[in-house]
Amino acid sequence: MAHDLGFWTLQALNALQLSMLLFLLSIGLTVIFGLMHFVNLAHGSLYALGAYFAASLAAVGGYWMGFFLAPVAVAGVGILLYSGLIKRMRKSGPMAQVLVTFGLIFVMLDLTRIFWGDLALAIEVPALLEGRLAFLGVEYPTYRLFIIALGLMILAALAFVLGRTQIGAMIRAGVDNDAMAACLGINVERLFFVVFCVGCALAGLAGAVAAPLLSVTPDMGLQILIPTLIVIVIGGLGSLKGAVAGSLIYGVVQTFGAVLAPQLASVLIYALLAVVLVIKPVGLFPAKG
Amino acid sequence: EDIKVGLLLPFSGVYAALGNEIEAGFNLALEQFAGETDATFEIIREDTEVKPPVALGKAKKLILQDDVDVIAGIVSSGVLGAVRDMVHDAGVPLIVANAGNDEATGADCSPFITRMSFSNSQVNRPMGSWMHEQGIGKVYTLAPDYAAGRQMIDAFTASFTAAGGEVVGQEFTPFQKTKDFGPYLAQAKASGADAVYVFYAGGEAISFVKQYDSFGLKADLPLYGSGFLTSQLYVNAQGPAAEGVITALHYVPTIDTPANATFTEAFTAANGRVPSEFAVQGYDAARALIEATKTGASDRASLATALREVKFEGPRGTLSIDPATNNVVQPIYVYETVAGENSLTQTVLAQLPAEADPVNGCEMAPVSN
Amino acid sequence: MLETRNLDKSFGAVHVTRNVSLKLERGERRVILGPNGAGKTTLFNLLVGELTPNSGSVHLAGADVTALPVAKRARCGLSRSYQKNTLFDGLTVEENLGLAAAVHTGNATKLWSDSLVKPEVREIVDEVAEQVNLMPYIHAKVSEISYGVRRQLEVGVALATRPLVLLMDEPTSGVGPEMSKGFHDLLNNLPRDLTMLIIEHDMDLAFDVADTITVLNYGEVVFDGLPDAARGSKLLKEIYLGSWEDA
Amino acid sequence: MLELNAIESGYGETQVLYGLSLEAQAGRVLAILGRNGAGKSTTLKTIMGLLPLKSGEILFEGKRIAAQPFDIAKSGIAYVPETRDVFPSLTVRENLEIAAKRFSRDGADWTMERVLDLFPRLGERMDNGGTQLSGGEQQMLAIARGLLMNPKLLILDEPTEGLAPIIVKLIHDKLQDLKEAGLSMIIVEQNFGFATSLADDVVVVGKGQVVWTGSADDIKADEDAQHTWLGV
Amino acid sequence: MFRHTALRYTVLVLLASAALFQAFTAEYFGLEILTEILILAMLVLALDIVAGFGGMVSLCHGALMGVGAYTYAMLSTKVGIAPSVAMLGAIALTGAASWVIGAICSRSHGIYFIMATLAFGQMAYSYVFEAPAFGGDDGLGGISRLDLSIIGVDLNDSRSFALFCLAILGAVYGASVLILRSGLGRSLSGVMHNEQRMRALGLTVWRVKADVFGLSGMIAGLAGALAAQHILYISPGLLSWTVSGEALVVVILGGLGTLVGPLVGAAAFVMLKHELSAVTTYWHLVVGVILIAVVMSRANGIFGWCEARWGARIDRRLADATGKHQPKEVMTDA
Ligand SMILES: Nc1ncnc2c1ncn2[C@@H]1O[C@H](COP(=O)(O)OP(=O)(O)OP(=O)(O)O)[C@@H](O)[C@H]1O
Ligand SMILES: Nc1ncnc2c1ncn2[C@@H]1O[C@H](COP(=O)(O)OP(=O)(O)OP(=O)(O)O)[C@@H](O)[C@H]1O
Ligand SMILES: [Mg+2]
Ligand SMILES: [Mg+2]
Repeated sequence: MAHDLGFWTLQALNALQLSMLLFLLSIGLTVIFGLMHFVNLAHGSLYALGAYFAASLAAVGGYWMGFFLAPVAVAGVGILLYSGLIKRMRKSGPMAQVLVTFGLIFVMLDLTRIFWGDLALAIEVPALLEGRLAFLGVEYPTYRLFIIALGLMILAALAFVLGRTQIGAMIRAGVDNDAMAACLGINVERLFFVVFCVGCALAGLAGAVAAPLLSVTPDMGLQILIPTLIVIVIGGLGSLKGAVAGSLIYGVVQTFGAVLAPQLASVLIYALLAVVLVIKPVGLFPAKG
Repeated sequence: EDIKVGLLLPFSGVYAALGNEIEAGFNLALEQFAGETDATFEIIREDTEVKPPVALGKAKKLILQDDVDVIAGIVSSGVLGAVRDMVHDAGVPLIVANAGNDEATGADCSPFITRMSFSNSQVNRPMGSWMHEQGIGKVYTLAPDYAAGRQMIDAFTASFTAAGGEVVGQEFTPFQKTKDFGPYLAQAKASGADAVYVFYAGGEAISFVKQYDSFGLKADLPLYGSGFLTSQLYVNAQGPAAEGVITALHYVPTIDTPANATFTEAFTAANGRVPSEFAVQGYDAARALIEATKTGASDRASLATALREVKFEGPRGTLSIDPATNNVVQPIYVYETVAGENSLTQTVLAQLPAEADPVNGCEMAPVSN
Repeated sequence: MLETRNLDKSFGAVHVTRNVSLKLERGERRVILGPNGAGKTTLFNLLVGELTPNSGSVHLAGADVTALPVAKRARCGLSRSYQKNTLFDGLTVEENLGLAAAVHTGNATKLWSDSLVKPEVREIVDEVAEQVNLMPYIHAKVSEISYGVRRQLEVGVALATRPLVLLMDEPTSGVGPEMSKGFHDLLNNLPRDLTMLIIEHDMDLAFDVADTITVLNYGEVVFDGLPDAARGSKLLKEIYLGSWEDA
Repeated sequence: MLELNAIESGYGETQVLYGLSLEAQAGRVLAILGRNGAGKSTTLKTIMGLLPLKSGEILFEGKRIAAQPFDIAKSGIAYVPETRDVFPSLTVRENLEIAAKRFSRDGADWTMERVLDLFPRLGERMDNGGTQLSGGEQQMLAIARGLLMNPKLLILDEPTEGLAPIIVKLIHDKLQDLKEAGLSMIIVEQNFGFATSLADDVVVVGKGQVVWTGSADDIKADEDAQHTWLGV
Repeated sequence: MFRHTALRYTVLVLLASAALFQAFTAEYFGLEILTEILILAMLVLALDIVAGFGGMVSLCHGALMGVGAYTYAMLSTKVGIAPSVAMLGAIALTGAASWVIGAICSRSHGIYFIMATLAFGQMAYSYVFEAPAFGGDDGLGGISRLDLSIIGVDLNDSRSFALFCLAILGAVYGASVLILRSGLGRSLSGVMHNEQRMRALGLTVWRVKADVFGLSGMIAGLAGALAAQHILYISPGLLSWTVSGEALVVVILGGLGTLVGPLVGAAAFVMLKHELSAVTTYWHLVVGVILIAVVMSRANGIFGWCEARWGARIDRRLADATGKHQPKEVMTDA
């Protein structure tokens, strides 16, 4: 099939859009890991929760209410999780943490089923973002452009906060060496708590943003978990750069794989993961320290 | 006489919503028609979790421990494939209330398995010739990459090309792993087709229809498909994106017959939502069972025989069982999803005549033992 | 027995060993001295293959082993102890020694027999346990023994591979004076044909066991000679004491 | 200023300090000496709250010291660890700033300018990453970071380790200046001469206990003690 | 390294007697559950060998079991090889595949190892799912059981099949103990405790990891071949990562690195699942809560908890009785 430039532009935008959605998800997970060395498998469930909150809130007060409040609500759940479970698990080994959050997946999956039922829900795209924009010579759905923009904004904001501000420096110091950071008067525990909540809020935001695009189903969290893990493992756990790189790689491989090698589409990304881990057993851009 | 019925449905997992819908229809029919027969029914429900091994275990339990007279249900074709030999060998009649794989009433048919739902090719085949009649010459097809997806599309492709149409592109997307159809939609757009024909169901259907609309494809490239795409169960989640999508299915809630009016009214009253094709499948499965018991059948063998001879007027029109395959014979409705008063509704564009599936290698032995 | 030629290693911009050439005869006992960060441990890592040099080569018993991985070099008879304990913490002293002996006797990958009950393994375990005074703790887990005892085990594990060349990185650091003395006796009782390279901060011990002394400073060999010469060396004093005193 | 009374501490199961007591007086420099593994760094880590205090008490300015490292730091103790612990993903400027901005209280002596005055080399390396520094520069950075916290008490663990003699001399001179300016310090050193020429008071730690106490001049004169406790 | 303690022997004997009792007295459905437990037990033994004794936490053991099941099914139904040979083929092929996976993943640790194994498992899953030759999503039926009529056993009888699986589980357990107690097993525990030192001692670490992973894979393949014969129908779901995840949960619930614990875990998990799923469709919720509770209790699973409570006491009593005392450690401080 011969394709024109517009086709490839469209696919590039698709890849970017998928990458940004994954980035929103993986960044929370990777920041939590980087700071707390805590693998939160329930991150996907928080994403699903965000989508459900957004759907319920949107039904009451429209899309933007869901968009702004769902992350807050998920952060609230994060607070509960942190004070109930995570805080106590901080000092246990990674295996225990993986299992507790694995258990949480089951619990949260069934809780969403109990509260919201098995039927798929959906949110309408807000009027403001309906339709398409002509862009680089193609027409592209405004909402998808919004996701790309939002992803880039969050990326910029995080890069700014983590890279340029005092707080960012403190967080990175905590990532590098939490004991020494504490010796400089930084309350690393509180920072962890805040970061965990922010990570949860980002998961919730990803859910709220994905909801109008996809359908909201109880298992959406479980389904997104593996791609998210692949993203951060390819990129290297705990680094912003890794999350960006991983998301972009995943988005590009998935999108262009679907177009160029459809038979291999579902195997391709796993093959890539395996290859990356064989060549670089700790991912492409692992956090130092 | 007391008849033990095993209801084998997914109540958890991806198809939990379908299981609940079928069960609701099943119970409704028991309520409405139980008076017509002397038999009484004891229902034992088991959750398949949409996992074939689990379902097989549950089927074994129903057959060997609970000693049921008849089993109804089964949503996924994989599960049907798994329990097929078990029910066949045990001689337990099975009323299939959803799973549509062609083999179940083809090469793998059994005198004990009666399908009251549909077969994959049955709902797609008529659409091929119908679409060509509407003047559509070139079609791009999309479906998830699994057996049912391929069967649905193959049936459509066969009749569409037989009628003189051309399939200009065909893609199968990774099943249950594709959340983003953007890449495929760009392909479809670039393919030069007049229309797109798809099969998607459940969550994938919602995502697909919404994304199709958001890319602005609907205007230039009308969307057609197997009716599960805009099933009543999901169509409201799709919202305005579903307007104008034309699909074909064995049931639409807006079929204008008295039988359907009674059914939709009763179902809506009982469940607070308009019934979907899954509800009607459950409803008719129970109805078929009741019809069979009316003949006096009460044990496994007699029920199996009686089930094959059921014929009644239901919400979807006149239903009968094709003795050659044990598949239901039913009319197919082409409908367009349109905006209703406060939710989406359907306009039936055409009722295509009931047609029995080809035998597909089915060698039906008479009910023995 | 062990020879390095112009070993050079840098981490990024940090040049850690510069052109280090050493030559150990069979049975020679050489002590390496040098301030912290002089590159002594790095030299060990280069010798056993845990680091690869930027340039230069390592020769063991005449053969160039620079390209061989750690495990292969170890099987050629090169064994080391670590500056920071590198033991099998959850296992007993006996099992720690047994693992080393099993690898040496080729029992480590046998599927049909337990390595620890093999007579040849038992013999080594018992002998080494005796040598490094570990008999009283033989069934204790590493996590249950004190730091000093662990330091002895650290050397014991290295010995249990029955090496031709033994590299010991600060074997007495963290070992109390009494144990230090015991260690001294141990060294003197080891077979004379065992070639040894020892990093040591304990001067008494260093001068006592050393046949020869090498002083590293900033990755460079700044002294190579006999203990007596070293003892009188102003350079060595300066490296250890710093130079502000002259001011 | 800082008083340790019979403290016991260690790492998990392994106890390292067995009833160690010492006192650092305001305006003076205390040197803690001892062999490798004697427990000197462990003492400092315990002071900083990095290791749990199993028994005994630590008093800072007469009051029980806080439990958490960040509270201890806020109460006016700066710590320069033996491993330097420069943050690798922060630039030199950020490394300094996260210490500076948090402790710019009234009457604070140490500002960025003063610190850069003290170590001009750091000024030339402001935008280098933490790992792109030479060992000496890292040590300077760690000390500068400590100073920027405007501490009442500065704790230095082996400040000369791995440093070129010329830098050792530089640091020696600077610390001498600080001492003369009245800053209280605790210094742990392997380098006997360095420590004794800087310190007023000396304690020697052996096997997790104080085995010798006296003035710097005393120990310089006492070759026996040097030999017994330090192996010099 | 694995050791039998008094508690472990006791639990083993109890488990074996319970299984035998069940096998001889249970009705059809009870036998089904027993067989399910026995097959899951083999899988979790395989997983415990690598995860509990080698630190290689694998998320591809479900897929390995699936490879065994599919190999058996394909060889016996499509190729037409005798079931016994097909079974050997399944074991060999799965072993070879997992040896390769083990070798490739040997450089990764922790979460990276988990993800690397996951990648291989998912590749197999996706491939089988989409390959029409393997029946795709719908799976494969028409599988027959091993023919043991020569020795007068009809495996199509549920009771015989359950007993057959029990015998095989016994053999697998024995083999696992032998593996762990061999030189290779000791080296494995050395690698788990300190990989760097093992390498410095001269051990080719990746080979040991790959060998053990391969052996574990052979057990998983055997479990798969039996699962195919048990259900007589296989579907790609068998290879899905959730099966591996579930196996891991069973190992941890039972007690990682205790070999006996996972057996207890398998029995507890299957029975719990059947009891709960009969009561509520939200049984995952209950399992999740139990999992969280067990992990938060900081015990090493159910069995680990028992060992912590009674293990030492029973051992001491036994030691007193036999007069064999281990020298008590004298704590000296450096
Ligand atoms: N992986 C590494 N990356 C960068 N620099 C390193 C690395 N390993 C060691 N160095 C540096 O190389 C230098 C030499 O280190 P080495 O460990 O060889 O010193 P040493 O002589 O053994 O010192 P000590 O007596 O303290 O053990 C040190 O300055 C150290 O910081
Ligand atoms: N993380 C740790 N875990 C267990 N034991 C440790 C740890 N760190 C140090 N130790 C032990 O604690 C004891 C005291 O260590 P510490 O670091 O306080 O010694 P030090 O006096 O500072 O010695 P050096 O002069 O070598 O720095 C040593 O025996 C050491 O082995
Ligand atoms: Mg060293
Ligand atoms: Mg120290």
